[in-house]
Amino acid sequence: MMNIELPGLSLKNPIMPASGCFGFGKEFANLYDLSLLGAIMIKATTLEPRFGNPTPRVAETSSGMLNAIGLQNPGLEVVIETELPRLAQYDVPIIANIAGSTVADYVGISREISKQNNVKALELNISCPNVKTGGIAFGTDAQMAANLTKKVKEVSSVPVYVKLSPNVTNIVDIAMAVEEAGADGLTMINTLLGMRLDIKTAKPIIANKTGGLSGPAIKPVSIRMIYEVSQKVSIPIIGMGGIQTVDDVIEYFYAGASAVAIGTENFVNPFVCPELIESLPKRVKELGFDHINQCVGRNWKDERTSINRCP
Amino acid sequence: MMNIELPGLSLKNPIMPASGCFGFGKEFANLYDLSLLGAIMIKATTLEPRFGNPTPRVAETSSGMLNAIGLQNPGLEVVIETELPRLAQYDVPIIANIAGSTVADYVGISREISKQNNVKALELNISCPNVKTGGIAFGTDAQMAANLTKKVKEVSSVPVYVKLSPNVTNIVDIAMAVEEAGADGLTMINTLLGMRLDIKTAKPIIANKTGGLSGPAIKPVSIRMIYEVSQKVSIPIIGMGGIQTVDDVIEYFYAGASAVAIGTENFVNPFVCPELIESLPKRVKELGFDHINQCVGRNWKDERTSINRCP
Amino acid sequence: MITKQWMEIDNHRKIADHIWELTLKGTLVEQIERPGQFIHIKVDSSSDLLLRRPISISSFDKQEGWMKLIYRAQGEGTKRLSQKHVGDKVDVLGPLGNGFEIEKVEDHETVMIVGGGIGVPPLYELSRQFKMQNKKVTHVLGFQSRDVSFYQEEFSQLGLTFVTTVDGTEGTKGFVTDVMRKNIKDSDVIFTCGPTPMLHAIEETFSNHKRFISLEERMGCGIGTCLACVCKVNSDSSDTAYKKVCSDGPVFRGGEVIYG
Amino acid sequence: MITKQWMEIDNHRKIADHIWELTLKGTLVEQIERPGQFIHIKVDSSSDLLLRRPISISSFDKQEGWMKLIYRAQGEGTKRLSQKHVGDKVDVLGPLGNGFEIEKVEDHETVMIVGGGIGVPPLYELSRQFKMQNKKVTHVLGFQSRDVSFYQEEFSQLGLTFVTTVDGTEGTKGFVTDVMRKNIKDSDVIFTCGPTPMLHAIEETFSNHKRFISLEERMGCGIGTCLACVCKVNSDSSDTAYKKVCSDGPVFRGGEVIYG
Ligand SMILES: Cc1cc2nc3c(=O)[nH]c(=O)nc-3n(C[C@H](O)[C@H](O)[C@H](O)COP(=O)(O)OP(=O)(O)OC[C@H]3O[C@@H](n4cnc5c(N)ncnc54)[C@H](O)[C@@H]3O)c2cc1C
Ligand SMILES: Cc1cc2nc3c(=O)[nH]c(=O)nc-3n(C[C@H](O)[C@H](O)[C@H](O)COP(=O)(O)OP(=O)(O)OC[C@H]3O[C@@H](n4cnc5c(N)ncnc54)[C@H](O)[C@@H]3O)c2cc1C
Ligand SMILES: Cc1cc2nc3c(=O)[nH]c(=O)nc-3n(C[C@H](O)[C@H](O)[C@H](O)COP(=O)(O)O)c2cc1C
Ligand SMILES: Cc1cc2nc3c(=O)[nH]c(=O)nc-3n(C[C@H](O)[C@H](O)[C@H](O)COP(=O)(O)O)c2cc1C
Ligand code: FES
Ligand code: FES
Repeated sequence: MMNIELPGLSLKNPIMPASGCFGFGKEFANLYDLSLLGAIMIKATTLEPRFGNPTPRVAETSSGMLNAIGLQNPGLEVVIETELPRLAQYDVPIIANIAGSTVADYVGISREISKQNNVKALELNISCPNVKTGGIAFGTDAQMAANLTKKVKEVSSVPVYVKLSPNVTNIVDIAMAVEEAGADGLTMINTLLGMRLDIKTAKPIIANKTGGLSGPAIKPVSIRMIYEVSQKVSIPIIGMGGIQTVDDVIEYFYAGASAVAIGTENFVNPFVCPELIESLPKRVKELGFDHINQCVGRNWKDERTSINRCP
Repeated sequence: MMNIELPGLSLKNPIMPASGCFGFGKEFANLYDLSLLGAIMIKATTLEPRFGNPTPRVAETSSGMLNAIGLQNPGLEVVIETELPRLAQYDVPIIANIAGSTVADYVGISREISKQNNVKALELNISCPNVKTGGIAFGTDAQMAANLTKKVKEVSSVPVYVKLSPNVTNIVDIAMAVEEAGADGLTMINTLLGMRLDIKTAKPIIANKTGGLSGPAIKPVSIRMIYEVSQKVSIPIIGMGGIQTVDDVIEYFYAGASAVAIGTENFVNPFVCPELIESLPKRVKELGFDHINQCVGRNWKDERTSINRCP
Repeated sequence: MITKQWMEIDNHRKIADHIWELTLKGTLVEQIERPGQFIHIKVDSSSDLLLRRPISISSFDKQEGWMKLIYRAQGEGTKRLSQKHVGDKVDVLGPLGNGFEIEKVEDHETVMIVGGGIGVPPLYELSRQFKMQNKKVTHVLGFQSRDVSFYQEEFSQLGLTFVTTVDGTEGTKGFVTDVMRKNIKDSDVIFTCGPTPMLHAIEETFSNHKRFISLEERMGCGIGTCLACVCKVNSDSSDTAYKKVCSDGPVFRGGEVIYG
Repeated sequence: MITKQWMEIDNHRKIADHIWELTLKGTLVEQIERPGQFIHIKVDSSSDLLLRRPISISSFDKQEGWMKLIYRAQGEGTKRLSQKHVGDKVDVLGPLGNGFEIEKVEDHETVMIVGGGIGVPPLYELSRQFKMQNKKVTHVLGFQSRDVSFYQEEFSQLGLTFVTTVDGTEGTKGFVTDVMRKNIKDSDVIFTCGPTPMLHAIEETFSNHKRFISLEERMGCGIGTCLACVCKVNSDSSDTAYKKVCSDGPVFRGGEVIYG
C-alpha cells in the first residue's frame, strides 16, 4: 500500500531523504539499511569539486534553520567513480541533484551522470545563480528555467525533475513553463532565503550572510505552493519542507504531492526516514485509505478552486 | 535614547503594534495606557464596511500562525467618526493602514483619512489583489505598486509608507519603484502566503483555504529582505515579522529598520508592547549604545555587500 | 479585569480517557465574574505552539484562590499541557468572555443544563451557582462512551442528572436531545455547551425556549481584537454586523448569532 | 555505534555561575570509545529550538552506566536544558566524534592538559584515563573569573593543577599561555580545548610540541553528513580538501587544519 510509480522511479515507499541532507548516504549507511528507503536524493553535484562557503554555515531560527553550505561536493568525476558505485550495493534508486553556474554546466553533468546505472532520475537544482545573466537564479525566471530544462532533457538518459525555488512571485508560472519544456516531474520546495544577525556583534551568524531557510517553519509555504501548482500541472510533484511526522507526510499528499522528501529532520533525528516508513502504513489505514496514493490531491480533487491571495 | 524621528512621525520610542493585530486599540486600552506606545498602526480601512472571510480564520503552524481575516473593518466613515476620535484621547500618532480593490479605492480613503488630526502617516497595504488587473496583488508588480503610490501621494495630507509584500521574486525592485514614486517610507513585511490542511478532513483548516503566515517563523525572511532593501533605498523602514523580544527588536535595527511593529505577539502576550518599551533602553545601553538609532543598519553600514542568493 | 499571570499547578489528574482536571492557584481567580468565562493558556514557553489555548473555567473558589479546568488532551498543545507537574507554573490570560448571565433567569423559572463532551466543564460552575441560589436544575450530559465520560457524580450532587452515551456504555444510549424531549416540560430555560451539531439540534427542537448557548471558535487573541472568532448576527440586513465569540460570547442567547 | 536514546537525568546541579553538571544514565554510555567524544542533545520535544546541541562528555563510567556533561547555560537551548529535573528524560544522540587519541602518547612522554572556560569539561575524562595509566599530567585551567571556574578540586586530585583567571580572582592573573611557558619544559605533549584565540596562541607559541586540539564549530547533523562544520586542511594545494569537526574531529593534531 506504499509503492509509488513515478517517471523513472519505482518507489517501494514514498519516503526519501532530500538533497544535501543525506550527503551521499555514507554516514547513514552506518545507522540503518539504505535499501529501506524509497529513493535517495544525493547532494548537489557540480562539474568541478567545490569547497563551498566559509563557516559558520548554519544558524538556528524559530522552528527552522538557515544553511549556506555553498554546494560543497567532490565534483562529477568523484561522484561517478566513488559515490555512486558505493550506493549501488543498496537496492534503492538514486535521484541525482545537479547544480551549476551556466546552462553548459548542467548539460555536461546531466549527460554523464544520467548514464550511471543506479541514477534513475535527475533533479535540477535551479536555485543557483546564472553567472551569464548577472547572477539571477535560474529558478526565479520562467524562461531561464524552461530553457535549462529543455537543454537538459535533450541530453539526459533518465527522467528529469525540476526543483523549484520558493523565492518567486508566481510559482505556478514557473512550474507550467518547465512542464511545457519537458520536465517529467517537479520537486518542491527548495529553501526560502533568510538571514539572522548576532546581537552581540551585529554581524550575520552565517559567514555567507544569507542562507536557505528550511524546517517546520516553511511547511505552510510549501503546502500552499504544492496546492497551487499541483492543480495546474499534470506531472507529479515530490514534496518537501519541514516534514517531521507521518501526519506531515499525509498533509503533503493531500496538497498534491505524489511522494515526499525529508531534509532538515535527518539532522534532528537521523532515524526519521525508516521511522516514517514503518509508521506510515498504519496511519494511512487508520485514515481509511487502502493505498497512500489515494491521498494525492485529496484536498482539491473534488472542488478545484482558485486562491484568494489577500488574507 | 528611544525617540525616533521619521517622516510625519515623532516617536517617543520605536515600538508600535502592527496593523490588524491591535484592531483600533479599544481592547488594549483596557489593559494599558496607549499613550505609552511609539505609534499605533490601525486595522486596514476600506471604503465600505466589510465582514471579511468565513471562519475559521486562523490556524497555528510551527512558530507561526496563518490568518485570513479578510480585511474585516467598519469602513471609512465609521473609522473617521468613531474610531479615530476615540484614539485622539491618547498622546500617540496613528498610522492609518489603507486597503482596497482599485486605485480609486486607495485614493479615496487616503484623501479623507489623511485629513484626520491624529493620523500622522498612511500605510498602504498593497498585498491586496487589484480587481482591475485580474486579481494580481498591487504589491507583486513594481509598476502597479509605484503607480498606486504616486496616486496616493497626490492626495495625501500626510507622509505615505508603503507596506511591502514578501511574496515576490525581487523585493528590492519593488522598494526602489515605490521610493521613486514618492513613498516617504516602507513598512515590511506583510505575511507570507501559506496553507495548512486538516489530517482528518483533508480540507484546509482556514475557510479561505490559504492565509497569511506571521510570527517567529518568518523573521529570518523579513530580516533578509530589510537587509537587502535598506541598502538600496534612502527612505526609512519600519520592520516587522515575528518580533517577541528586545533582542528581536535590535536585530531588526541592525538589519536596517528605523522602528519596528509588533504583530502576532500581541495575541500571545497582550502586554508585549509596554514590556518591550520598558526593557529596551537597558538592553541598548548594555550593548554599548547611547541611542537606539545607533543600531540602524549597523550590520551593513561598514561594508556594503551584495547577497549570495544560492545557499 | 483581564490579567496575565503565572499560575501554579495545585493538582493535575486524569479523570477519564484523555480527560484531565487541572487545578490552578493565583490571584487571577479573583477577577472571575461569571460561570462560562474562559482562560487563554500558553502550554509552555516554547514558540512552536505559538498560540494560547482557550479552556473554560469549570469551577472556582475566590476565597481559596483556585480554579479548575477540565480539558481533553488531544492535539499537540493539550498533550504537552497534560505533562505538567504539580508545582509547575503556567502562563494564563484571563478571565475572558462574558459567561452565562444567570441573573437573566427569573425567580419562577426552572433550568435545564445540557452538556456534550468537552462542552460539559463550564456548566459545572453554572450549576453550582444555581444550587447556591436554591434553583432547581436538571442536567443532561452526553458523552461518546463511558471511557470519556466524567463528573456524573459531581453533577448528581447538584440535581437530577441524566447521562446519555452514543454507544450506550453509560446511561441511556442516544443523544441528549432524546432525553431532553422527555424531560423538558419541567424546565423553562436551557443552558448548553457542546459540539456544534448538538447545539443546532437543540436550537431547532427547542426554539421556543429561552436558551443560552456557549460556542467554540478558533481564536487568535481571545480578547476581541483580531477578529478571528466572529460570527454573523441573525437577521442582520447589512450582512456586516457581527459578534466576537471571545469577548461578546462565548455565551449567546438562542438565535442571536449564526454559527457552525 | 552512534545511538539515539532517551537518557534519564540522574543528577543535575549548578557548579558555578551559569555552569551546570548533568549526569545521564543509559546504555548509550557503553558505546563511548575515547575521552573527547561528544553527544548531541535535544533540549526538549518542541520544534522551535530545532537543532540538537553538541556537548562534550566530561566523564563516564561504563560499569555504572553514567556519563557527566558540564555545560554553560547561556543561550535559549542550554537555558531550557538547565530547567530539567532529575528523573526527566532527554533525547541524546551519540557518542559522536573521534576524541583524544591517548594511545598516540608514547610511554616516555609526559602530558600537559590545557583547558579554557567551557573547553575544560572533555579534558577531565582525558586526565582520568591518563591517571589510570599512571601517566604524569600537568593541568593548566583558564577561566574568566572565580565565579565561573569549576572542577579545580577534581583536577588537583589527578595531578599538578595551575589555575589562571583573566581578572585574577582565582589562581594567577592572566592567560594559560603565561603559565604554560613557565612549566612547559617538563611536558612533551599538549592536549587542549578552549576558545579559539587561546588555541591559536597555543599553536603559535608551542608549535614544536606534539599537540592535540579540540575544536568547536556550529553544527547541523553532528554525524558528518551536512558539511556545516568543515575546516580546511593545512597546506592543501587543491583548496578543496577538508575535515569535518563533528566526525573527523573534534580533536585534531596541531597544525592539521585551519580554524577560527
Ligand atoms: C471558549 C472556548 C472554551 C473551551 N473550553 C474547553 C474546555 O473547557 N475543555 C476542553 O477540552 N476544550 C475546550 N475548548 C477547546 C480547546 O480550546 C481546544 O480543544 C484546544 O485549543 C485544542 O488545542 P490542542 O493544542 O489540543 O490542539 P491543536 O490541534 O494543536 O491546536 C492547534 C490550534 O487550533 C486551535 N484549536 C483546535 N481545536 C480547537 C477547538 N475545538 N476550539 C478552538 N480552537 C481550537 C488551538 O487553540 C490552536 O490554536 C474551548 C474552546 C473555546 C473556544
Ligand atoms: C564538539 C563540541 C563540544 C562542545 N562541548 C561543550 C561542553 O562540554 N560544554 C559547553 O557548555 N559547551 C560545549 N560546546 C558548545 C555548545 O555546543 C554551545 O554552547 C551550545 O550549542 C549553545 O547552545 P544554546 O542553546 O545555549 O545557544 P543558542 O544561541 O540558542 O544556540 C543556537 C544555535 O547555535 C549553536 N551554537 C551556539 N553557540 C555555539 C558554540 N559555541 N559551538 C557550537 N554551536 C553553537 C547551537 O548549537 C544552536 O544550534 C561544544 C561545542 C562543540 C562543537
Ligand atoms: C544543509 C542543507 C543542504 C542542502 N543542500 C541542498 C542541495 O545541495 N541541493 C538542493 O537541491 N537542495 C539542498 N537543500 C534543500 C533541501 O533539499 C530541501 O529542499 C529543503 O531543506 C526543504 O526541506 P526540509 O525543510 O525538510 O529541510 C539543502 C538543505 C539543507 C538544510
Ligand atoms: C490577524 C492578523 C491580521 C492582520 N491584518 C492586517 C491588516 O489589516 N493590514 C496589514 O497591512 N497587515 C495586516 N497583518 C499583517 C501584520 O501587520 C504584520 O505585517 C505581519 O503579521 C508580520 O508581523 P508579525 O509576525 O509580528 O505578526 C495582519 C496580521 C495578522 C496576524
Ligand atoms: S479571538 Fe481575537 S477577536 Fe476573538
Ligand atoms: S555537523 Fe554536519 S557534517 Fe559536521
